[in-house]
Amino acid sequence: MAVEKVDTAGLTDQELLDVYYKMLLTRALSQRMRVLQRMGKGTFAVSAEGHEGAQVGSAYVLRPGQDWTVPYYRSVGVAVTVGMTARDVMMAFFARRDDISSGGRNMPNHFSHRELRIVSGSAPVATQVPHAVGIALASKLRGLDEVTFVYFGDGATSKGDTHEAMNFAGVHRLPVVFICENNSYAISVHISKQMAVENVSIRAQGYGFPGVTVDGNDVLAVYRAALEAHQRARAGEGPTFIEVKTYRLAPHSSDDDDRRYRSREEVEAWSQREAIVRFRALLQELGLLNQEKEESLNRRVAREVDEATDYAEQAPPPDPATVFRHLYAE
Amino acid sequence: MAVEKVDTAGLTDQELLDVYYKMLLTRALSQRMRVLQRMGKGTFAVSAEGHEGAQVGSAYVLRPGQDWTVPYYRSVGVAVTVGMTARDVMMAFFARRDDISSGGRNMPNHFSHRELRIVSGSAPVATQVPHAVGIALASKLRGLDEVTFVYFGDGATSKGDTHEAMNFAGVHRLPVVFICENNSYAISVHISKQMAVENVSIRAQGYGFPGVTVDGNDVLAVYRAALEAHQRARAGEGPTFIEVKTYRLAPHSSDDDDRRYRSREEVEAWSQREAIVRFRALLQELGLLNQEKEESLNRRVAREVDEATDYAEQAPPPDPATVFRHLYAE
Amino acid sequence: MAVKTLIEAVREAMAEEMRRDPRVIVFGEDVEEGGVFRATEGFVQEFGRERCFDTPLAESAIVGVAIGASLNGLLPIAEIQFADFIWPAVDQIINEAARIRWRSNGAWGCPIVVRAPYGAGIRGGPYHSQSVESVFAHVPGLKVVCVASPYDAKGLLKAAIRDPDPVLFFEHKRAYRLVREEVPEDDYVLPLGQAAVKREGKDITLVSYGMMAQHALKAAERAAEEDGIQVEVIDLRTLRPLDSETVLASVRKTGKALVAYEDNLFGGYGAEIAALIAEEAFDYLDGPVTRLAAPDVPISPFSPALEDAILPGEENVLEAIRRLAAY
Amino acid sequence: MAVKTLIEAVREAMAEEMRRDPRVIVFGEDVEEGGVFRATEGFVQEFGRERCFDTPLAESAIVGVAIGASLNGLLPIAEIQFADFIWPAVDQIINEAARIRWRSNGAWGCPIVVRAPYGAGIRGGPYHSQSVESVFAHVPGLKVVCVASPYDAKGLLKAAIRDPDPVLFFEHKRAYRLVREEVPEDDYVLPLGQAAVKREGKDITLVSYGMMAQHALKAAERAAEEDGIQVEVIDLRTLRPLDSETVLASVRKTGKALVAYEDNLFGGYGAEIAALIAEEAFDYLDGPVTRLAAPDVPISPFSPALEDAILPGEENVLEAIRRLAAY
Ligand SMILES: Cc1ncc(C[n+]2csc(CCOP(=O)(O)OP(=O)(O)O)c2C)c(N)n1
Ligand SMILES: Cc1ncc(C[n+]2csc(CCOP(=O)(O)OP(=O)(O)O)c2C)c(N)n1
Ligand SMILES: [Mg+2]
Ligand SMILES: [Mg+2]
Repeated sequence: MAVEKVDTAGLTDQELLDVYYKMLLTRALSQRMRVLQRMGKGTFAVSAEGHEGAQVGSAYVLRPGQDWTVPYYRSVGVAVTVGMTARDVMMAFFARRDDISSGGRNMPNHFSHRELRIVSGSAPVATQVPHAVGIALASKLRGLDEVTFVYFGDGATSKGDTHEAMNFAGVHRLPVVFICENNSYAISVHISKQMAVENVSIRAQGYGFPGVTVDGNDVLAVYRAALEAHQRARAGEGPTFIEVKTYRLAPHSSDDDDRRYRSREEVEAWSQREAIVRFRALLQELGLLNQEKEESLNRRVAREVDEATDYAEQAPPPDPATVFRHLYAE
Repeated sequence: MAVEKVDTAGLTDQELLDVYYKMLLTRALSQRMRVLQRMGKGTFAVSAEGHEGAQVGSAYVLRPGQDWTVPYYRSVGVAVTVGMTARDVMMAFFARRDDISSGGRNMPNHFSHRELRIVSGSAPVATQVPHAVGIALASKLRGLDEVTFVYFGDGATSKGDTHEAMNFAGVHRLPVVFICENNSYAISVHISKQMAVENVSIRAQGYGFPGVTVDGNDVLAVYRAALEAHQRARAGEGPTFIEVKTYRLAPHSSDDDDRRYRSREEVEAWSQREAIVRFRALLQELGLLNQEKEESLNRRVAREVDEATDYAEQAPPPDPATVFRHLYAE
Repeated sequence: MAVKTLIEAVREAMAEEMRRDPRVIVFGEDVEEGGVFRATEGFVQEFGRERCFDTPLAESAIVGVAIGASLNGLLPIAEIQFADFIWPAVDQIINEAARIRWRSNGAWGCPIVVRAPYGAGIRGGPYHSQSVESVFAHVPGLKVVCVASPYDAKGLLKAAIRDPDPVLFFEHKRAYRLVREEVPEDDYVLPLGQAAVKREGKDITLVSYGMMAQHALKAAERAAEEDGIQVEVIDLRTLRPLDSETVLASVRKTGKALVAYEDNLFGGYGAEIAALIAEEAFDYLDGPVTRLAAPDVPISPFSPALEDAILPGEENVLEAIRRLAAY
Repeated sequence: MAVKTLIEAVREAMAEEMRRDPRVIVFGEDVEEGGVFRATEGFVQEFGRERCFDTPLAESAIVGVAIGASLNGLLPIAEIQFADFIWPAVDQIINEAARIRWRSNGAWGCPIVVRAPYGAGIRGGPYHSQSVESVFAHVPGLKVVCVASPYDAKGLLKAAIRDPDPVLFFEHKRAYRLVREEVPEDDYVLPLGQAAVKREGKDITLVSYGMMAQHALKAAERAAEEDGIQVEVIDLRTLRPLDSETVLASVRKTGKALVAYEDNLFGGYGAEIAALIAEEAFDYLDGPVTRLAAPDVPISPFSPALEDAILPGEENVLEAIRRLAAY
């Protein structure tokens, strides 16, 4: 009976399972990169573990190749949801010649894919936010049915660029959605030293558009909020700010030791209620997932990640002679 | 009877008249600089006409030499309220050697006075806002009973620096008061193209401290809001944002022709209800001002401005050989 | 051919390009009203507020939004009201605009133009007078133009707008109304990266750009008349990519090089020119590679007495020519 | 005397100054926890969170707030986590910190230190590898230090903290744990603005700084051993104010100058050194003023294969020495 009341946000059974699969893939890719880095097979890894609900739930709304995605370095789940493959992710991890994101020039996780309209980003925090606003400005001026989603963390809310961009979008009522993955930390800096508010979504009011805070451990709640924002944008009603409360289960990056600043109890508590665990329970409750199905999904994901890792590991590095290319248009 | 009910914010009769005098002085200095510039006696003038209520009303709260003032280029009324003289203002206008603000190095109206704790500013909009926060940080860390008031326009609210600084102040609960003189224009850009909100003071909520909007044509309302903010700061309760709705009655600067973007009707309507007119009526109502007193005040102001102009006009320019001095500590 | 001022040439170049290509838009502070220097006068009337519009007062967003719009099919011209106010946008310019094509291995491109009035001599004080070109000319991935000549400005601005990469276009504000010259009405484009030999000479190569190139030309005329010294004056026009061939060929001919710029001497753009000459034309040099630039204090003090004391002009160039010729 | 790494020297300098003067505070991102390079390890324990504290992620505010705090009696050290992220703070550094004393005619001063790890070679990609010194070394009102030597770092950082003017202090991050040398325990201060002749020689003057000065020293040793070329190696240490006397005296002695830096060649800091030599030591030159630097592409590509292709090191310096010696 309880099952009947579950709001699945209009997603079909197939889609619900697809969401789950993408969450698992995000998790597995993140874990694999961390492991490979520790094995010395790569110099740098960033993990999206814990952010799967925030990332897959929101990006699932996007129309690949039509809408625009402006990710940040943690956006593994966004990238795979919009259509990047496990191979694409691993090719970047290994900095390979044929890495579609950057040909090994940018760090891993700096996803870019022109056909999918995933925009190349940098490492400096928040510089992508005005880009998203500019893309949305062009969509509006050109009269195109396009929505731009831009992703960033709680730390990024402190930057001037985030402010300037959100204000610009508010003034021009642009079809852009600001998605803040609030995981309570900017590397080691706790949110209490980042902002003096409970919910940073309140800032949207100061720019004249709605801001909402959603539970990132509830992937469908995230999806619903993103869908509503997407619809508002398409309807010409302007931007929305979505704060997704989440948590990263791994250190900030392979350069970080989070035991310096987070108690293991805190991490443990969050991992009890994280989005994958919770969504799995829901899917079971809905009768969409049994042990067999779960195992088969896990096998599929593991196979994909294995295959992608092998492929990328053996792929050639960039040719040094090409380093001078593409500085300017050719 | 009505008179009895006027809330004079605890100011004595003498102080009320002093406020009025400073408003008149601000007006007269602004006008004189505009006239002198048109006569070719200076190359640049910025006027505070219309902003007297916002400036004198707020700065009257400050304890000169103890509290800190971080002004902007329009802050004639702030400067004279904190203690700069008509001469100081005119010496800067004429870019004289003994100009206390900068010795003729900075533009006019870029007030600085170390003893009065009026901090030297630049022309780039909003860069002074983090300085004010840093000053307040030092006050707090050093345990000093000091409050910092920082001034800026509506245009400045769009800058990243304003955001970053207000957020910083909120997180550290610093004794700083942000005073936005919202005159609806940033040069020719109307407020509707600057922000998508009615009252920009709403943004303070997003930084975890109170924001209020007051009528800049009511000098006592401004004073009350500033006093309350000052008390909060001293009590360790952190920052306040005060938006003062006002209007500039003159063009942006001597380089601007505001007829290109503002109707004369709009200017006329505002000049009917501007702060000096309104405060004069109140003082008359209170029996503090009659025609004689008014004329004597006006004569005093005119004399001061005349004397200051004559003095500054005849004062020597800086010696070219000194231009290399003070680049570094000597 | 009509004689035009620099600001007219700039306005004409933008208007022609906007007529030619609907993807071209212009935005910044006060541009709807015509801009503080009147560069966009009449644009709202002709092109509407969809193609010429005011932004909030936020330079980092102005450039950042331009970058984004350029990724989605537009050709934005972002106006920074004074070059002195470009600093908040440096992160967007250096970390983003300059690197997006390279870092995406050619997948994305950033065809923006950032226009800004620069330079001193208008009693603007230390915040309406700066020369900022050296910072940007140093950055791989950017193109940088500095102009004071109306003819060059029109042709180069059109090239900048059509260029597929980010171009910083600095117009010397003192020249806006001061420098006049014949400017064709028609559509001509001057290639980026080509210096102009504005005067031929056999004795000294004088490399300059912007307003200093104007001073240089006048000083060269006087050196010829008064001293019989034949100075070859090169106006670089584009600072990046640099037309090093024109510079080196001239120095190999004259054997003496004078580099003149308005910015502070130390670490200014002219240092690169001097270094290039000292390395690549060493065998041809008959005298020290000489630089003339502003001394190392903020440009400019507001006081006329102080500004005149530091700002290099025709007289200083002439003096430097004479000194080098006598070497 | 104990052998210490660069990061230890940096930490020691700050800790000693904080013990010595209660006005010294340090803030930035992640400094409470010890900093991403561990420069402030143990500071919270020793000095408390009042004197070592985390800020919101906002570089312009970090510098702007430091400026304000310095106006009100403190001596702030502002940490920028990587030099690549200093660009948003450039406006505060150039328009504010550098000018406040001058523009107030000496009334105000700005005794801040902005520390940032810079430089490539750690597989950091294009956003954790940049050399940014040339931009700041150009600005009157600033002082700029670049170090890779632990000994120099300690003495110069202490000088920077005590200096009454704004100092940008760039530490080469590759050197943090790589370069070790004897560092006195006691309180020594090295004056800003003095270059160090790290090796004497009569054949070639090699001017460098930062990590390249370390490569230069090794290359010079090899040139002596393998080719009998005696290279005089000057580590500038302070880029502004420049110790031009030491540079020029050396070139006047050797007659040949090689300038080596890690940044992009075009318009990099070394251009100023080359230009200075070409003008002031012209009569003494027996060969072209030669520069060795990174080619003009973003520093660095993340791929090791690509980074190694562009980053200049010991081998490249040695090659340049040989080429210049043979001239
Ligand atoms: C402008 C800038 N400053 C500092 C850094 C170093 N840095 C990288 S990630 C990071 C924390 C970002 O935190 P947040 O925005 O909350 O995102 P999260 O990593 O938690 O998802 C910092 C300080 C940077 N990349 N850019
Ligand atoms: C960073 C920056 N950009 C642009 C300018 C040019 N400018 C000077 S004042 C001004 C408008 C400021 O408006 P506002 O903040 O509302 O103050 P008001 O002059 O109305 O009092 C502009 C755009 C500047 N000084 N600084
Ligand atoms: Mg975070
Ligand atoms: Mg205004």
